[in-house]
Amino acid sequence: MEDYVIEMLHITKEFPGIIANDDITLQLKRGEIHALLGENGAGKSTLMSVLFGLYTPEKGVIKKDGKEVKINNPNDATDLGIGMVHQHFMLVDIFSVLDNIILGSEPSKFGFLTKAEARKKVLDLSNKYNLKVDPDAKIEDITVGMQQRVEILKMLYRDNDILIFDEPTAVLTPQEIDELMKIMKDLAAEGKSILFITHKLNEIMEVADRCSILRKGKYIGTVDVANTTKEELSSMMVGRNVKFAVDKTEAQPKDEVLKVENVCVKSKLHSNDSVHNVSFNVRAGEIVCIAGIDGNGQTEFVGALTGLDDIASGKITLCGEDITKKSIRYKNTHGMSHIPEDRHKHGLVLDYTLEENMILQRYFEPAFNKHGIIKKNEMRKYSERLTEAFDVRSGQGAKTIVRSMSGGNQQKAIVAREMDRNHELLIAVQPTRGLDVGAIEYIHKEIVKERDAGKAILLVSLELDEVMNLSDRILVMYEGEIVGEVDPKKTTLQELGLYMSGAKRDDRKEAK
Amino acid sequence: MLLLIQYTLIFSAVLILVALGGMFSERSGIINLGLEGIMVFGAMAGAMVMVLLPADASRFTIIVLTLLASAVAGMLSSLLIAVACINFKADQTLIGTALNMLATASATVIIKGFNTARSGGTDFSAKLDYVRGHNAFMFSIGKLQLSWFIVVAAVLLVVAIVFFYKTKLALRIRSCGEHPQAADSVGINVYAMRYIGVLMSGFLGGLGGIIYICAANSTWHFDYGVAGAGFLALAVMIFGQWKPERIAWSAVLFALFRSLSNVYMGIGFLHALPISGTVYNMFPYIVSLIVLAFTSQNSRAPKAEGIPYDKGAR
Amino acid sequence: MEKTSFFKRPAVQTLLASILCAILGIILGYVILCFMNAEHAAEGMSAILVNFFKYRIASTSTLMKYMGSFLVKAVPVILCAEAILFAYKAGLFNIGVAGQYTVGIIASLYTSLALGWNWFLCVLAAIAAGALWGFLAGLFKAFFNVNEVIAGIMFNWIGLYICNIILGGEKCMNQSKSETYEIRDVNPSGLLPGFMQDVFGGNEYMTIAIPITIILAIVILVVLNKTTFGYELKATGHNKDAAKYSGMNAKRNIILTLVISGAIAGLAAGLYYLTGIEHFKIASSVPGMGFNGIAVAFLGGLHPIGAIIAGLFVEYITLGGQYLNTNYYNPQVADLMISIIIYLCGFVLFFRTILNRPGKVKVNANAEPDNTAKKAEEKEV
Amino acid sequence: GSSSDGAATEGGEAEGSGYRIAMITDSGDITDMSFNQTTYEAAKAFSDANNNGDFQYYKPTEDSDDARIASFENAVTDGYNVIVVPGYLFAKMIAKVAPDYPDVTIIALDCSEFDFKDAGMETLPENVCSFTYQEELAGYMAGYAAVKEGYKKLGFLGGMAVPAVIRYGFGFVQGADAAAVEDGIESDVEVNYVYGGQFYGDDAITAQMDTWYSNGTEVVFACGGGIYTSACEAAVKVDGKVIGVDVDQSGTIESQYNVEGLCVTSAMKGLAATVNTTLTDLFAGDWSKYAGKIENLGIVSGDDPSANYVQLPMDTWTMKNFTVDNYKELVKSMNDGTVKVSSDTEAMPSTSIKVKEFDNIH
Ligand SMILES: Nc1ncnc2c1ncn2[C@@H]1O[C@H](COP(=O)(O)OP(=O)(O)OP(=O)(O)O)[C@@H](O)[C@H]1O
Ligand SMILES: Nc1ncnc2c1ncn2[C@@H]1O[C@H](COP(=O)(O)OP(=O)(O)OP(=O)(O)O)[C@@H](O)[C@H]1O
Ligand SMILES: [Mg+2]
Ligand SMILES: [Mg+2]
Repeated sequence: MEDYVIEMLHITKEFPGIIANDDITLQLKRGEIHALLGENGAGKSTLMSVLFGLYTPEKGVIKKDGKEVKINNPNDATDLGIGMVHQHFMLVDIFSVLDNIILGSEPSKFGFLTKAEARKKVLDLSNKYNLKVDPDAKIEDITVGMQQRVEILKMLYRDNDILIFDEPTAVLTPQEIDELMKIMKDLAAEGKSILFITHKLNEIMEVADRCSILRKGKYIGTVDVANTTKEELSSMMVGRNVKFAVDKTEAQPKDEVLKVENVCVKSKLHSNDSVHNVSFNVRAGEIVCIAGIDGNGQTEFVGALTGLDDIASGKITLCGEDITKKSIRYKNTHGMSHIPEDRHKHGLVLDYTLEENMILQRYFEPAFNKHGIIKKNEMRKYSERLTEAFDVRSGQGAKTIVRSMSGGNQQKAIVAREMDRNHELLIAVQPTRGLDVGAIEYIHKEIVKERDAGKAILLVSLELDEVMNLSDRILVMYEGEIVGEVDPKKTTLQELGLYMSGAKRDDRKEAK
Repeated sequence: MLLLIQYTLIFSAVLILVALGGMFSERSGIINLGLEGIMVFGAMAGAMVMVLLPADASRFTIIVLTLLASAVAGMLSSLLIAVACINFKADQTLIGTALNMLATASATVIIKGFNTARSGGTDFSAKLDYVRGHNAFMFSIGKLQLSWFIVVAAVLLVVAIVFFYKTKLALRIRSCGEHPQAADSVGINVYAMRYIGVLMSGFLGGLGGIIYICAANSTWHFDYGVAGAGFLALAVMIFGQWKPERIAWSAVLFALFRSLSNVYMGIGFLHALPISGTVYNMFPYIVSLIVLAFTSQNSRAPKAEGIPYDKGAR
Repeated sequence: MEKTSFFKRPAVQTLLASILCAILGIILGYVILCFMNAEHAAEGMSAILVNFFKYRIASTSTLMKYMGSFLVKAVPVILCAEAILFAYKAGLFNIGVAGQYTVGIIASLYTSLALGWNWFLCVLAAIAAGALWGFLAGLFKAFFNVNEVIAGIMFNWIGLYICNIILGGEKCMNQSKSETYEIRDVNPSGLLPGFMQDVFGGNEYMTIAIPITIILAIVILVVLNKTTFGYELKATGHNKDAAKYSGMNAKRNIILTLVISGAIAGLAAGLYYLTGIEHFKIASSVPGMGFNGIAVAFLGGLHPIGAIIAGLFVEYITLGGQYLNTNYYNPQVADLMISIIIYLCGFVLFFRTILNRPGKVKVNANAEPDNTAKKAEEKEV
Repeated sequence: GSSSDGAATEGGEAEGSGYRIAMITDSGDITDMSFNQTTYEAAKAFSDANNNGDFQYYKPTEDSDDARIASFENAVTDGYNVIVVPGYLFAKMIAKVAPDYPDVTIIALDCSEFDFKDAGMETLPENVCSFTYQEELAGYMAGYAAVKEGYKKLGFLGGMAVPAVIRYGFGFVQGADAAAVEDGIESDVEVNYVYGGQFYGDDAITAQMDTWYSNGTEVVFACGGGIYTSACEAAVKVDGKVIGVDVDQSGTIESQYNVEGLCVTSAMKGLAATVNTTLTDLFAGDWSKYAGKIENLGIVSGDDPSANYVQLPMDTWTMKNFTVDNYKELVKSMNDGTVKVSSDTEAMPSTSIKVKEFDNIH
């Protein structure tokens, strides 16, 4: 008999119109790191939500230490020592770190919070596992990486020993990922059992002991990571072989499309500039990437470039035209496409249908608008053409409310929209965040296609693999400044890391 | 001057309580536009108790029972919001508005029935006289006429502040107004918290109602509702940015201006100014708009307010 | 593309659910009547429901006259509802409709009574005044981030007091009667032109207000659903950030929405007061029309045409109250019934879910909380 | 109720008179403690006594002529043929319906000649009669009495500024002025004058009254329905006094506030009596006395003040310095024309005492 702490046997969970989990069996050994792999929408989050008591499955049993248990709500799960770091963090923005950690298991006397006690416990835990947090900081003021540490502390605070991590690394920087891997290993070494969801095979290869694979709601199998390869895992996951290296030829840069000169952006949080004197250019037919650790001004820079945020000083030229002071609408219609970082916040009107979202920046164009009336038929045709071309899958076709689509398909819809618009410059910010390898492969291919079609591409990514694989030139941003420019073919991850951490910088003369 | 203080105090008491009520409800995630209606129900129950208590009831009995009745009636009426908005995911705006209409209409019908029955068919007005009950609340310090209502409001304010910042329950309620999914994921019963928030608004709103109709009167015509006091409290709540201590001083500010519009004629130099009384009436609103213009840049309502919580497919 | 079955269409379901509310409300109303006086409850209920149709025996022309009054009186509440739902679609809760209606009264009566303008200009003035009031609230919202609800409430009261000052003045108000002068006497050209008065038993208040209301509702329907403007407004309403991202001018849209909403509210006042049916009296609280509009807008399922039906329904029951025998019931019972019906409307969503059991889209437990999400439900007009 | 109308009508006719009485309220409800209520109570009492209690009131859905006409036709459709309507607001309705319904008797209260002229009716049809009251006389008596009694700082708190209320108020000012002039104390006597804008008290009005009383006002003539509550509220705090209106309010006020002597006197008009006599005469077949007439009721007897349509209550007299005898003298001189009271409602009468006018509260 194996020593399983948790066994999920023949779990079936249906949502109206979809079977998210179809007879899935998952067994977690004590002290192991068990990876869960699957495409977007394969049912991983759902399975974990079942384990955590957020959903009740239609069929199947869950056993803890061989005994059958009923998990009807997160309280039950907590009582069984199950904790979960959710894919979308479950943190209250305006609460302090400490409040978030203790929420739901607050130490109290006569109903009054006794925070001193809690603070001590949290600080002890944070020291022990090297999870640095400031207990008094507000969640909305701290970085995503820090927020994740808070989520982990939440589990540890509750003395959980079965830890679920749902895509914890999707939002982390490489350094943070390394840290997390180490923490996970430490936790496992202490005897805690970990379920780990990720789309990144490297991570699985690095930390996981075993890996279970789901595809389209079905259980495919479980493998020992030591005896497998990335290729095998990915083909189990998508049912075919996936190429990891991006297929691309040497770039053939032509005319300058985007020219950025001395752009500065005022910070909303402190008195320094969040973007300082940034200058560079992007030519047609090349992919220029801004790399850097999250929070070094990339978001602010893109905001200034696209017009979402105010620019303090500097000049932006697009195809020879000064667009510094132009409106977003003007930029949109004069050659700029933008795949935004946050697809829910900016990229989509979640309550609009797919077709309505497809014309978000174009509804006023003559193609879709006659005397102020929207041409619904054109809209439908256009949307159907795009979704077909880019393989965007949705329940009710063009009429699907976007909110109900999976993240991967939502992203594909945005990519389709932005690529199809008339543009010279494509700004792609984290275009593959949270997507499965199949989808990533697809989007990378599309981006390269764009490049080869003679478009200028500005890629902003935190993902080092993506940066190295996709770009023709890499600019590294550190504390709001471009500190170096490297050629991906000549550099190493180590060198890139040095730039990104501020340990190394070029003394760039005013670039060309 | 004395009158100004007196009226400011009593109006503050009303606004503080009702706005705090609104705050707890919204902090739990339920927008409470029905404060006006809750006030009417609270006022009605309190006034009925004052009318019905025997002539020899002690002052203490009158005070306690009146407050109790108002609070309970407020809570019962707030259940109408809770059930619809929490269990049935009704639109909170609509339910609030409906409750306001419902309150005035049913108070009119109920009081008419009550009076008719009590008088044997000679009095069928929607009006209650509660002079004796009202007097029980009054006391004075020197020449300053005060009422126990003010004391009650002050105590409740302190309690609310302590509760809001120091207790486990308040932390949980607040989390439900910001991120109910997060609350749920740590085992907090979002529905229960929202019920508590709404019931607290009923409790405080009901008390605010009885204080409002007793502020300067010992007769109330229930067919006129509470003439917008609930909406004013809502404004105070937003003005106070959903925080109890800020609500307190916003309420005082509002009450001050409102009292000023009522008693400015007694203050020589103000009356001498060539300003129409109506202008004074407008004053609190204009001033607060201006203040709001400067302070609202970072103001933020509880993030999840107004959105019914659905646990997913459970 | 498969056609959605008739009963699955959102508009139909909303309609069915609203009807269900109305029926339930009437049943509850009956229970209340029974409670008050069981013996005459059936009689009372039928009095309310038969309403002015009691004149059918007397004469058709009387009946039609009351039909006319009924329509005339429903106009302002319907238009207020349109104003509210228009803003609501754009993500704004315009509680300021009450105030915009109030300044509409000021403008229409002042221009008509004091300035002696022609009705057309008076209506325009009312629209402009309402629009201005909406504009101010929009300004505070767009540029100072003042919550539109609080700005609306403030402007309601300011509007009320200004109204008391202006209309309370000697030019408009008959000082010895405490009500505004009769437009008919002072400035007949300030009255709205009649509309099918002969058909409606010579009802002098039957004016072009009626067709204008219907046309306006259709225009709103078209604007919201078919035009790029409506597309923009709704996008802004659902997700401000995405609207900004796509190049829409969020500030302009906020202001524009409230301006239009205010203009409709102003129009509501103009179209009512310029029939001469009612005089303005000094008021100590904001006219309830705007608030009733909220209720009617929701009762009508936030649909421009639904609002017409809902407005007529509410007005019908209101009018019904006066046919109750006052020896047994007081007329306010009708108000109680209406408020119950409106309360029940809150359960429309629930009724709809029942109608709609399979295939219902659920909000996800993992979905990020998103303030714009709340409007998801009434997506389809 | 529509279904039982037929039966009720017959029942009424079986009674013999053939008359069935109904009333329509003006903007207030029948519980307004003012003319609606008085009219209602009088008409109902009469019906109870003479018509098997066959009586109903109708409340228009809103304050408009259209709604009043609707109520009228509703009542007529229900079979009522004697309609009592209180308030000047009804003039327009009467102008509209009286010619169309010649068989329906309309008894109007407070509708003056001017109101009818305004409504486009030069003469009244046979089926209508109207009564107005010289409220200015009652107000005069109250003002005169108050000053004579020794009050120097007076207040007038009107309800809405409608003709009857204005007449009361202007009369009150004239009376106070006359008394002050007589006693040569013009410089000491002062009247604060305001309209509350509504017929019920609320916090704003109470606050206003508070400022008055706390600044020395001794007695306030609370003139309009339930508005007296605000005056009383403020008065009891500082031992101030009030004067009632329309009917003898001393009982109501003093029992409500439990303060003896709170109500100094009341300026009364004989609304109830008018309703009662008119209906009695109508039932007795004496309608011709009234048909088509507008009667302006005031003082009819110099010797018996209680026979007048405007008076102060003598049964509950509490004033000491101004005695019943003084009152009788006053009435006499008013009757014989020695004392003249202007009934103008356009402008505040000019006085030698100081009248301080305040902006309407609402
Ligand atoms: N509450 C819900 N209601 C309806 N369908 C849902 C719900 N939650 C998830 N689904 C659907 O169930 C399927 C599985 O979703 P799940 O979130 O488990 O996928 P996942 O494997 O976690 O994907 P990802 O890698 O993108 O996180 C998807 O098709 C999703 O659209
Ligand atoms: N049919 C559906 N009805 C309602 N909600 C749904 C449905 N399908 C998916 N969702 C919800 O939509 C969101 C996106 O779905 P899914 O979990 O598959 O994407 P994801 O990849 O996890 O999202 P992301 O990549 O943005 O983190 C989830 O919250 C999911 O539960
Ligand atoms: Mg997932
Ligand atoms: Mg994902």
